[in-house]
Amino acid sequence: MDLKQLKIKLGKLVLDTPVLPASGTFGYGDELQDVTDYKFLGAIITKTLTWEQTQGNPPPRIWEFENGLMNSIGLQNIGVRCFASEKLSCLKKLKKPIIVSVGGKSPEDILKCIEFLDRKNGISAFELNLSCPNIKTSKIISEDPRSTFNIIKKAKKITDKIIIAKLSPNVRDICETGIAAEEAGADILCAVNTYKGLYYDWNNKKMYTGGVSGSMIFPMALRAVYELYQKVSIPIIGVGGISSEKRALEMIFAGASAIGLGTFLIINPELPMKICKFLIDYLKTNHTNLQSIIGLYNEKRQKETDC
Amino acid sequence: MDLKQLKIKLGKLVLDTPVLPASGTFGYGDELQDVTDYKFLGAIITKTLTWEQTQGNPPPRIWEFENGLMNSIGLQNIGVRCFASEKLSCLKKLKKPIIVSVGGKSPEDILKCIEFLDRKNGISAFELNLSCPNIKTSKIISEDPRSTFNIIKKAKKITDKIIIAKLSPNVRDICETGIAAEEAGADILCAVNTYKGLYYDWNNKKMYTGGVSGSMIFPMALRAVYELYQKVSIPIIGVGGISSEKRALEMIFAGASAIGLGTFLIINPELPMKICKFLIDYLKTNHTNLQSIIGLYNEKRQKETDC
Amino acid sequence: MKKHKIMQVLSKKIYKEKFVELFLENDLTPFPRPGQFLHILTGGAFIRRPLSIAGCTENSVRILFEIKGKGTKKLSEISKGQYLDIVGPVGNNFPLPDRKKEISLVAGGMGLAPLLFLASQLISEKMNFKFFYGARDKGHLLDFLLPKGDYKKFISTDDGSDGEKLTVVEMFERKLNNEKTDIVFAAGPYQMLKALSEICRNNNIEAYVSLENIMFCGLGVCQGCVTETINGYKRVCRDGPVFDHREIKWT
Amino acid sequence: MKKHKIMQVLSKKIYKEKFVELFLENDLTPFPRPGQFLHILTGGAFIRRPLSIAGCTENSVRILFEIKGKGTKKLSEISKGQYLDIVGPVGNNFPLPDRKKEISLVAGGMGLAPLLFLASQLISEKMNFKFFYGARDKGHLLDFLLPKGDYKKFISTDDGSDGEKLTVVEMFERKLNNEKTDIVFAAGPYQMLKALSEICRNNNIEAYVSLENIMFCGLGVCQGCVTETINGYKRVCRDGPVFDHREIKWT
Ligand SMILES: Cc1cc2nc3c(=O)[nH]c(=O)nc-3n(C[C@H](O)[C@H](O)[C@H](O)COP(=O)(O)OP(=O)(O)OC[C@H]3O[C@@H](n4cnc5c(N)ncnc54)[C@H](O)[C@@H]3O)c2cc1C
Ligand SMILES: Cc1cc2nc3c(=O)[nH]c(=O)nc-3n(C[C@H](O)[C@H](O)[C@H](O)COP(=O)(O)OP(=O)(O)OC[C@H]3O[C@@H](n4cnc5c(N)ncnc54)[C@H](O)[C@@H]3O)c2cc1C
Ligand SMILES: Cc1cc2nc3c(=O)[nH]c(=O)nc-3n(C[C@H](O)[C@H](O)[C@H](O)COP(=O)(O)O)c2cc1C
Ligand SMILES: Cc1cc2nc3c(=O)[nH]c(=O)nc-3n(C[C@H](O)[C@H](O)[C@H](O)COP(=O)(O)O)c2cc1C
Ligand code: FES
Ligand code: FES
Repeated sequence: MDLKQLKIKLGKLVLDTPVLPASGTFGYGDELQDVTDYKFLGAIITKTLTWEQTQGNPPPRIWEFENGLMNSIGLQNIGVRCFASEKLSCLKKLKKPIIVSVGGKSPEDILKCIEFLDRKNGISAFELNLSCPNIKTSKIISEDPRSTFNIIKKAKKITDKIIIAKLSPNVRDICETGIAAEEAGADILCAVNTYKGLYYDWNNKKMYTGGVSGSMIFPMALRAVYELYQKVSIPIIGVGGISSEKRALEMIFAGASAIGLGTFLIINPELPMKICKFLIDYLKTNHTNLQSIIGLYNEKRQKETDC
Repeated sequence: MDLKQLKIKLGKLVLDTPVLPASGTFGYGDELQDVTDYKFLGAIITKTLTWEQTQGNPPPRIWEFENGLMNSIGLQNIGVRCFASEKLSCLKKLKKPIIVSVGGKSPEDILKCIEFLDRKNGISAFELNLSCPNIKTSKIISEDPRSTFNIIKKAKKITDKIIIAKLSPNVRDICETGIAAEEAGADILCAVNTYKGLYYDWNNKKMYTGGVSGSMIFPMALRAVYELYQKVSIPIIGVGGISSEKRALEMIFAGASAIGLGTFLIINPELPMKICKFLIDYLKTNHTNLQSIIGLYNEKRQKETDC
Repeated sequence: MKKHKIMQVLSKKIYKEKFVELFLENDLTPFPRPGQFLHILTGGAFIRRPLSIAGCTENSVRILFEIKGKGTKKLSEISKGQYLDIVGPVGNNFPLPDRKKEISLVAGGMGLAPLLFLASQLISEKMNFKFFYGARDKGHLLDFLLPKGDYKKFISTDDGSDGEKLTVVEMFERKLNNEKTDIVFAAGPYQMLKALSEICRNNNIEAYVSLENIMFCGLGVCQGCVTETINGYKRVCRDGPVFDHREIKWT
Repeated sequence: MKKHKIMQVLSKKIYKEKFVELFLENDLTPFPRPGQFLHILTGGAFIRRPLSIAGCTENSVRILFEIKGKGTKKLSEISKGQYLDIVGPVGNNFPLPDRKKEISLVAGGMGLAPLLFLASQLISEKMNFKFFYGARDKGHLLDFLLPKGDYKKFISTDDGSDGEKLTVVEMFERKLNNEKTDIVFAAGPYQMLKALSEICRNNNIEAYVSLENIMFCGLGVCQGCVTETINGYKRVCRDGPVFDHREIKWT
């Protein structure tokens, strides 16, 4: 399989393939090497890191639906400093762009992470998790365009690295936050994080809140990317319910320059390989190239914003 | 089966059972008598009616997912006046509360419908469809708390009939619009309408937008009712992805006083009967009554708002 | 609850690997008429699948379908003795024609199914007719299912592997001079019906065509299956599936 | 790609209607150790299901499970010759004990599975041990699966329909005076392990228990399966499933 033709630039971020892991189902980045073939992944991404080590939410944390999953991990992670000292050097050996996802209970926490990590070598981009629905003590930043604008603006001041804004789908119109992020200087958008859901457990008679992912959210996630592509001109990483080669390509047709696999990276570790193969076949059969099919069937994209 | 114990009051609206059809999959109200047994339904509801007869969107209008459906009917209907002269009298013979769903391209259109129908006999309630995602020429009213407040306020001025506000789930926080509706005087909330989705058709290489319904939206719809129940004190009709007896009961546990069946009324016309049976068995086994289990496992409901 | 039924499979046959014939216990009320269909939960797809009634006796209902995708695939795996969740009979029917008219049935591909039922009805009514039937190729031709009787059969395949090497519409047109037709009953793919409609219009022939749209409810309540007509959008499941060809705005 | 495998079913047996034993072609690397498990796509549920490795040779891997819900139901329908999508071997393992210690294996219900593997290993290492095994009732007792060998077996059922009428933990406690134990390896329901832990703590017995939490990834990357320990939340799939009982904060 000749992967060369799958090389793609998202602004300054150059990826070997447009297939990325999504944050949170890929550990700190190097743990899935004996399960999925990293050759087919365009970058490494970490679980969202916070300034302090985070405990996360009490178990249970995972609930299952017919076609999806609900989680309430609550950002359990070792913290950026421990990450930098113990994990980062291993990641560099993988020779892929390293995207570090950062989050926290307040904008200040997130900015502190970026400031600290900005001095470290080997990181290509920061993904700002502005959209985790499972931190009970704070509002979701990307539910509000102003807050989104503010944090990105500040982040851009403290780092020259690429800034990816990961957006919440739990909004009236994702373009409002997408445009705010773009105007504040975000280099790339990542859409979407999980949908706010509820699960009732008949065994212990309890209701659990969490974030829904998996195939069931695909049509909504696809719509989010489709709407964004019509209104913003920075590249979009499309995430949400991608469960097959076809759905990966549909995401690209809707406007994604790259796609992220969360739930289905675990369910089907061969999916990155299959998507790459399918993409290559598609490009060949249709005598085209990857860049040309981004947003190909998003007819509403305004020509002016196409730059 | 002794249905008496399933009688429930949603404010002034008295229902024989808490199982309702949802608007749009029940025609004008009397068409499914040879398919589902009306005995198990608490009320009749119409497809959303508009002031003028509406053509609706060009076909195709229906797309299928593994666990759901996307539609873009675009409110095709015969218009309120034709409904009043041709259909209403038949509905009265069914001896059930008649809920007329009204909608339109502008608040004025909706109010005109109410004004006109208010003079007709036999209608118990108006459900204001403030949430149809498929009318391309207008914004969704219930995406905005102010607009929601305004239209309900006006509606309450022109009719004494019960007002149900049907809310969109495509918002940051459904409580914002739910509270606005309550403050404006809405008697009942209905949550939720469909989720904004996208479908790519590989045959003709086209993207279609529409509203997603069916089992795949259940966890999100359940969450919406759960959140609303904590913040409003008017009754809630829970709608969205109810596909089984258990899910109907979960919706009640989360805070719904009645439940609406859309997609699954078509897929399984026996579901109303099954839900009634399951409810009766549950009430008996647990020595309780319907009123007491509404919101039973919604632990967060504030005692103050409980009235 | 008359139209929602759980019906038992009495027998099953598979032809040429991808065509399935099922006989179901006839539990339907009212008694089905040619053109009507059943809306079936296949187990393989989220929504029901519409399949024409291909024949009906007091005891059994016949359906005949091609394995196309996930729904029909799963349906093809059912066995004798198992049960199907069905809504039906639904839809309108082919209007019973005047005895004095020259009748032609024109079937393309699986359009055969509803016309088999109509043919049987005409035979039992002792009415005369001609049957035009075309398929893609020999592997798709189910002419052995045509009911016995004293009527003319014209068979074609697109690639000439059996019968005449013509589309069924071309064949119908060519025979028009010798085989007079006043009224046509047709079923098959949209493009075929469209071409046939054009010919009927030009030759002033009455024609009723059965359309195949994607359906959700199959009951006329969701407005999901509409087709554009000169009288606005009409529901294929309830106002059709059979339409006067002149009513349809062909696209 | 070493731990994601498609493995063939070599044989299948069903015991007492609801217990299934599968032997799979052994394609696993590295060679599994007792306590480790396979994370299996069942076809009946959205996420994989963890099942302990109940035995392993050069050629085959054994799993043994009870039909509980949708996942195990579907898995029970697989036939010899078909393939399973597996991630494994995953998880840590029971630590190999010192020869000089008095070893007891304590299995409740399907906790039997991992301990069958451990028992075989101890037998082949020619180490001495005792096996305590309890089940709900006779219908749930699979004692005939215990490996042959020169070790003491103690069997109980909650209702006394076979063996002693005790829970396995009660039985273990009662025998403590006569049957000295320095170290315990246990698997079974949470409440059973909790009770056992208490006894071991009181009697100063070393104990390693295998926990059964709901798992998504099974690989340590999602933090979905954690249990609370004195060192914070730990992942049952990666830091476990085997834990020193003193580390766990029992709830
Ligand atoms: C009134 C009516 C009567 C019909 N009678 C017959 C018959 O007697 N024999 C027969 O073989 N076929 C008949 N069809 C067509 C049949 O319904 C479709 O072939 C079938 O629904 C395909 O389902 P699937 O899940 O196997 O295919 P899918 O996996 O859904 O897709 C395969 C193809 O079938 C099309 N399709 C999917 N759902 C429908 C639907 N609900 N209606 C129409 N097309 C669809 C898709 O666009 C796609 O191109 C009839 C259709 C209608 C509307
Ligand atoms: C490390 C480990 C090893 C195990 N080894 C064995 C074994 O060797 N033999 C055996 O019979 N069982 C074993 N189990 C338990 C087994 O995984 C569950 O019985 C099985 O997942 C139930 O799936 P289901 O779809 O049939 O049931 P479901 O329909 O999902 O539900 C039935 C019950 O099983 C519980 N359950 C569902 N998913 C899981 C899960 N992923 N993990 C644990 N419990 C779950 C549910 O809470 C519910 O109460 C093991 C569990 C773990 C964590
Ligand atoms: C178990 C789990 C943990 C997740 N953790 C994170 C996280 O730490 N940071 C983040 O930005 N997104 C997180 N997500 C969201 C995913 O990155 C992704 O946006 C979402 O799951 C939708 O994609 P999917 O349907 O492909 O999983 C998590 C998702 C899951 C299922
Ligand atoms: C085909 C179709 C048509 C619908 N039409 C309407 C409508 O006219 N008015 C309305 O308020 N909701 C309409 N809805 C939304 C449903 O009433 C319901 O809110 C939604 O489908 C979620 O419930 P469900 O998952 O049970 O279908 C429609 C839904 C479907 C599937
Ligand atoms: S399929 Fe619902 S109206 Fe025809
Ligand atoms: S199941 Fe993912 S960390 Fe254990």
